[in-house]
Amino acid sequence: MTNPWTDIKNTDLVVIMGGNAAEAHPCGFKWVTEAKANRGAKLIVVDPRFTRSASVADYYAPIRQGTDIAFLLGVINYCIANDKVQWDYTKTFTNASYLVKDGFEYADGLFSGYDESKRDYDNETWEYQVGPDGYALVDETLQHPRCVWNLLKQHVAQYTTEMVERICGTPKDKFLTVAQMIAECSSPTKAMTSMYALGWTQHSKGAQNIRTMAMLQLILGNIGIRGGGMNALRGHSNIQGLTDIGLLSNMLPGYMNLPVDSETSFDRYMSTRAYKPLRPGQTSYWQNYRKFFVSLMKAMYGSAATLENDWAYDYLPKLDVGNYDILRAFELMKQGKMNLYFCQGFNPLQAFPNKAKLAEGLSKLKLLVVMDPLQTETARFWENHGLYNDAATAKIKTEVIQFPTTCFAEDEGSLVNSGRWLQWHWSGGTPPGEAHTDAWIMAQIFVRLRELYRKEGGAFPDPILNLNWSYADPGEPTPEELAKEMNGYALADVADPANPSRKVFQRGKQLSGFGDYQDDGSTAGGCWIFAGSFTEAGNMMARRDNSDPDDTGMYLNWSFAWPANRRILYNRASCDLDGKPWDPSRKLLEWDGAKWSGYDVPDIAPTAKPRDVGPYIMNAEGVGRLFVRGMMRDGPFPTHYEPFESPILNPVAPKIRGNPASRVFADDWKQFADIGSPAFPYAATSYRLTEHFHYWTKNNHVNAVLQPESFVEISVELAEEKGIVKGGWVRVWSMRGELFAKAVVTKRIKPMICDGKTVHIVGIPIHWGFVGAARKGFPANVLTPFVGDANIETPEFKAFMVNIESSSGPVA
Amino acid sequence: MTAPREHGAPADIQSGDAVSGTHPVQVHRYKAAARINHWITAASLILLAVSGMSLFTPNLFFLTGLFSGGQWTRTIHPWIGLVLFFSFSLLFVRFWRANLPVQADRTWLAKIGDVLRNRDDDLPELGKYNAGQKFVFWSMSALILVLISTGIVIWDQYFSPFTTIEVKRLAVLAHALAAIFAICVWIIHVYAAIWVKGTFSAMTHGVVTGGWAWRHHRKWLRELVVKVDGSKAAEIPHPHSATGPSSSPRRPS
Amino acid sequence: MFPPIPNASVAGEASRPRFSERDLVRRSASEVALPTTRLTEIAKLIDVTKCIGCKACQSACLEWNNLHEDIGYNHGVYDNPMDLTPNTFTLMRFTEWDNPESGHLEWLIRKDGCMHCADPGCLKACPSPGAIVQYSNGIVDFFHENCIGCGYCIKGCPFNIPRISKTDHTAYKCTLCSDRIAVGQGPACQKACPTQAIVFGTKDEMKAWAEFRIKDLKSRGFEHAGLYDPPGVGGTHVMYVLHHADKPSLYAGLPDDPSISRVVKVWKGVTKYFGMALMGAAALAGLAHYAVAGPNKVTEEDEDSAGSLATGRDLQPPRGHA
Amino acid sequence: MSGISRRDFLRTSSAGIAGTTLGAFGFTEVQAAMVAAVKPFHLVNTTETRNTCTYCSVACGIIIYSKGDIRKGEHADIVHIEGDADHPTNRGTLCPKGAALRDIVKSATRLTQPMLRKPGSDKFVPVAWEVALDKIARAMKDDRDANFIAKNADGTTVNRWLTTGFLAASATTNETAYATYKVVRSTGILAFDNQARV
Repeated sequence: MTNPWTDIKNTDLVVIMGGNAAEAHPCGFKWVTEAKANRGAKLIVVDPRFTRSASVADYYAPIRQGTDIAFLLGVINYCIANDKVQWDYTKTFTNASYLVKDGFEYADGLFSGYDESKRDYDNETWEYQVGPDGYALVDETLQHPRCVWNLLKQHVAQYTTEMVERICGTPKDKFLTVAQMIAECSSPTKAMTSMYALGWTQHSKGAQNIRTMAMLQLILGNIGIRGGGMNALRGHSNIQGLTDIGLLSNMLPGYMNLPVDSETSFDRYMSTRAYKPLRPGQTSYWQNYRKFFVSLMKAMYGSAATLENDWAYDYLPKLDVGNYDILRAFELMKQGKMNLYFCQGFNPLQAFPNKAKLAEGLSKLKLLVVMDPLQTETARFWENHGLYNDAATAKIKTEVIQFPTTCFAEDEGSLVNSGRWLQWHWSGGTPPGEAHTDAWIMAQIFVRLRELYRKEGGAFPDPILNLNWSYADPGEPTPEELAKEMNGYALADVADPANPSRKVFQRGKQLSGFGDYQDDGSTAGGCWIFAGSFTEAGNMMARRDNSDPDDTGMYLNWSFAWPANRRILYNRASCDLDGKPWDPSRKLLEWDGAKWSGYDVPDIAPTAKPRDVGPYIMNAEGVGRLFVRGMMRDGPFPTHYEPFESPILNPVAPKIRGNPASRVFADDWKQFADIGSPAFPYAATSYRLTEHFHYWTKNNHVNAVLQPESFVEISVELAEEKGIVKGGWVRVWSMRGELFAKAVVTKRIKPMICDGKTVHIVGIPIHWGFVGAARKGFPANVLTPFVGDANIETPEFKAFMVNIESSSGPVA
Repeated sequence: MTAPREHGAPADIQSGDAVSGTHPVQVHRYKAAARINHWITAASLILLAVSGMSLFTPNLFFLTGLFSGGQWTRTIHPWIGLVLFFSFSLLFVRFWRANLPVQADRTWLAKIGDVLRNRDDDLPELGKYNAGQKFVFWSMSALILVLISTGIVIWDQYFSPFTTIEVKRLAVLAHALAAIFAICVWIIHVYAAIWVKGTFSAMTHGVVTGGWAWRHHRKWLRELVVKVDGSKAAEIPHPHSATGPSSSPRRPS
Repeated sequence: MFPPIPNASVAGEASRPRFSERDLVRRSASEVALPTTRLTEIAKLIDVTKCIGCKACQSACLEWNNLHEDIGYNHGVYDNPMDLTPNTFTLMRFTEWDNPESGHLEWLIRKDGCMHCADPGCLKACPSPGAIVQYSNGIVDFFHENCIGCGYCIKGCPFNIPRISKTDHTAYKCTLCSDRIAVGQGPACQKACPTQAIVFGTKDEMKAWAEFRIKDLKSRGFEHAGLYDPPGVGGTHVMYVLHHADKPSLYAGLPDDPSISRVVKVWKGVTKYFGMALMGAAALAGLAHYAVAGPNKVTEEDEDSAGSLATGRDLQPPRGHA
Repeated sequence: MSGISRRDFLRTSSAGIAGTTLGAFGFTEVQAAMVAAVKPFHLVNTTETRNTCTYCSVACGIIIYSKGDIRKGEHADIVHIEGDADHPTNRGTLCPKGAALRDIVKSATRLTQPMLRKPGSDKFVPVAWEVALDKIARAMKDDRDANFIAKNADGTTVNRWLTTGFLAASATTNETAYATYKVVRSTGILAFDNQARV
């Protein structure tokens, strides 16, 4: 989230699209009801189903899953056509005026530079025109035919109301009502917030779904302001934190990334990370990359990371492919190329697509290690549960070790919420039986492994032997030790560059913020964006002062928010070019002639003059990007692609199937239903219910009572067509598997007309499995396709094709 | 239960009804089985009245103490109800013929004033039962039918799913009213037995004196005597015979 | 937002119940001495228009009251369990309604449970002294040690709320978390409610809050929005804000104009007196008659006549044949 | 952070957001002897601990009530979990999952001892921590030594290990995540992922 949960109360319009906040985030949704009750705010829900969010919405519009980009580009088109643009914001705070290279073009669903054999682009032309001074060329008048604004206009022109209806199945009048309500927020005094979640991410073009709304929010001037923003409602209590700390195949902590094979040396690696400003006088914060990187390597490898060995650059593994995400990992498993696998509080057999393929992969492992507070299907993938899990137990040679871990109530530390708040919590209960914390388990494994390498030597032992593990008890680092290390600390006395006699800080002291980070090895810091969370002043994450001057919803003294305790990202954009708030009634910051001050921590240097520095300092341009250059694999502009399994051909690019830049493994192609296949005529989508959390709460008796048994949701029309009765059993099957469930026949789902064809929706909640308190059932992933988003490989759980029939139920 | 009678025998003579002895005459009115049946019915009716009334009005809730508390009272009341129902059903089968109304009942009712004033002289000769007794018999039959059916409806422990709350409300009201009337009828029944001397022995020993029969049920007595004269000797109970009919009386000492 | 009630204190002193038997205004099948000072009337306000049907209230109720509900089945709807039970004091009821005026589908979700009537039908019907009580703050509570499980409360309730447990054979329903309210907390369901569709306070505060909500709803085109505080039962201490207050029954059969059934009133009222009177009269009539007319005795003549009839000597013709 | 200082804080801050007048309630004071009627408040004399809901990323503040104080080294048995009214985001509210947190902590399917499933076996058997941990370390070393890629075909140093993968939790603390990160990265594992996408 760019904004905190509590800020949603400041909005005028909430758009819930690609999510279902009322059901998935009820307590955060409270702030939507507050905005409605106190500001007269409106709520729009756009979803294939009339959800619980829709039940309290002012307006609901149906949409076929997987067509959000068409819908939103349609809205952008509407705003441009009707002059509903926050012009000052768009001209000064976005790259609308930037000129794009002449080679760049879009035609028939493809951008320039596509290579079908690689399913990838050569994005060399997706760049700005750069002048002799090395700065990007711009045309403030927006007249130049190659300026981003005109290219965008041209790009969205085809997404007319008719085209939107044809693709999305959203009736024209409903789309127009939504477009009008959104367009109103182009006024500087009107704010709109976007609340989304997996409904946008779990598509083969998930990242572009979100980008499209971000673009819309930019031209409406809604980023950086109170009541605005792009609010990703993260699904798990600390998934934000794990992403921040870079527990991903291609990441380093703080959104730095791992080197790739071509980056043969540290200098080569840094050469692509100079982040020189693209406009005169602009701040480009990533210019500090080296400081963050060196400090990380000092935290990781201590004295073993030196200037001489490029700060142990070679200790880092290099990537030969984009990333080793979950899909690739299980593909490798299936190919028998994976021997050991660890699942820490994770249930992939339920959570990843195509259960049959997952089970096959797990069966080829030598050793599977599961650490979890609860029983999981993954740990028991070898157990035969008839139809529910028809494993050939005796044939499965995988050895499985299952460790009991503590849960939230029994451990101490910090979690990062959607609003980037790092909240510390304390242990309130004694762990059951022999359960241990995950940190203890990891430490125990590490000290044993290190000991083996110390004794026996072996393949490149250096990073293991030299890993900085200087904890009081190497067998169990304390949360405090680890938190302090992530914050960063001084390895040497550091003098103030301005006045060398004055020490900025002393050896061994905690750093006060990432501004203190050095690139000469004098500071160590495990996660630069967390700098400031645990300073000499103490544990900032443990702060619990809920005072909120003037009820802005910022709560600056409650816990700590990264970066730098900032509550709203890009908050400088809440003011006009001269530093005055766009909406005085919603003041966040203000330039008082000498400095920025207000209710939040400024996103730029407190003394940076308004007209000198743009608000988007993490971009070399200093502005928001309507045109994203080469930074996304599937194009600098979003464009509509059908899901890989779809009821119709792509109306805007009939030749293109799915996302042309998505990676698809050979065997998985064979398991896709053909476009419009009569064998799989119904458009399915999977989702969560408010009574359950993923595959955890089926272990909870109370939640099992509230939603005891698996079901699928279909329209009254489809039920009649297929002779399915409310509460009766149905069988649902796809190219990859089948499930049995009860039928919830509802008016809340209605068939839609897409490209002249009636499309029926089948809704499939994901929560059931073969362990736990709830009734045995099938997880949705027995059906889902094994393909991910072109940029980050998020599986396409939200749009696939199935067939359905009335059934007598599972005969196990 | 009535024994097969030869063709044309009066309806109000039941198996075991017989005259024995000469002076004093003894008339066998109820044989043991009928008496046991009656007393089971009587006992359950009394228990039901007590437990029922304890739940009917707070002033009598203390009576639940007799059944070791409200929970137990609530639990056993319906079971006793079943006992009453089946036990009374037997009585019904025994007595319904003898309680069929006849012409004389009208005359008797017309002279109800004399009855109450104990002026029996010019009342019609009656069969085994007078109209009053018949009223008790038939009203009890009807009320018990109402009580059992409404009782089942409000027996939540087993039958709550089968009726709506509205029906249950009507049932509980009907049950209460029927119970009230049943208790009144019972009072009349008991009082009559106290008022009309010589009645109790009918239900204690099964025997009434000839005089009692002569006074209150002369027609019935005559029928019995006629039966004695005009039928097989075997049926004449002999006061001195050791092997008389099952209901052979003890001689008053 | 209606400001949250501060976290509870766990210190022994602070958490001593602040009302008790002394504050009873009604006690089933018995009389109570009315308290000299009455407690502030409290109420729970359920704003159906803010409710997202998440069942947090159900969950919190089960947790706080340590209730163990059975795991059921899916019956083709979101409701679960399908009805209130001795362990489910509160239940979300879902209704899909096509609004003929707007042409829009509306998903009406109502939290069902005890309404804590000012004139409680359950208490009126209860035969067991002290099994059901009403405090002067409006809470209607069941005392299980006094409950005999007769189910009269079910017949008395205009909202069909109480349920009899098959295990201990006593009646159960929402207590309004009297144990929490007694220490200045709100009920568990209200504390949990994510959108604060459930708020709790004095009845006056709740009515004022409802007004504030109804204004907002009318501004959004729900011209029939209103407060559900049915006078037929003297008002309730659980009230609803409805978008369609003109049609309460839309919300899974919420009674349009609830009151204690006339049948129950007759049963618990006139019948009781009439019955006792009638029975008494019957007994008295007997006594009186005995006193006046005296016993009806069998005379010696009767015996002789019987004797001669039996021996056939007496040939006196049957009376009436003469 | 001791329960006491949190209590003090709760008082002060909750004073800031005075809610219904119910706190005062105009209740008649009653003798302890008279209170038999109302069920006793079952959180009396429990230990409170501030924590955060383990489910979604709204990160609702919760208070864990336990018999026994773990900070005093006592055995702490969790009796109840409820929303923290002082938390800016949830204001004491919880969703149907959060409201039932106690039952996930106490779930019948909670794991309490290390288990091992042998190849081809149809059951888990208990195993000692020491044994299991040694087994894992050994398996890791053998696999890493056998399959570690120090240089790629072009002779570039790549130092990667592709035959072992690690999935990190989504509900562990940052501190656990960081410890995990250090261990996994130092081995050269690339198939390293978290639950961000699912």
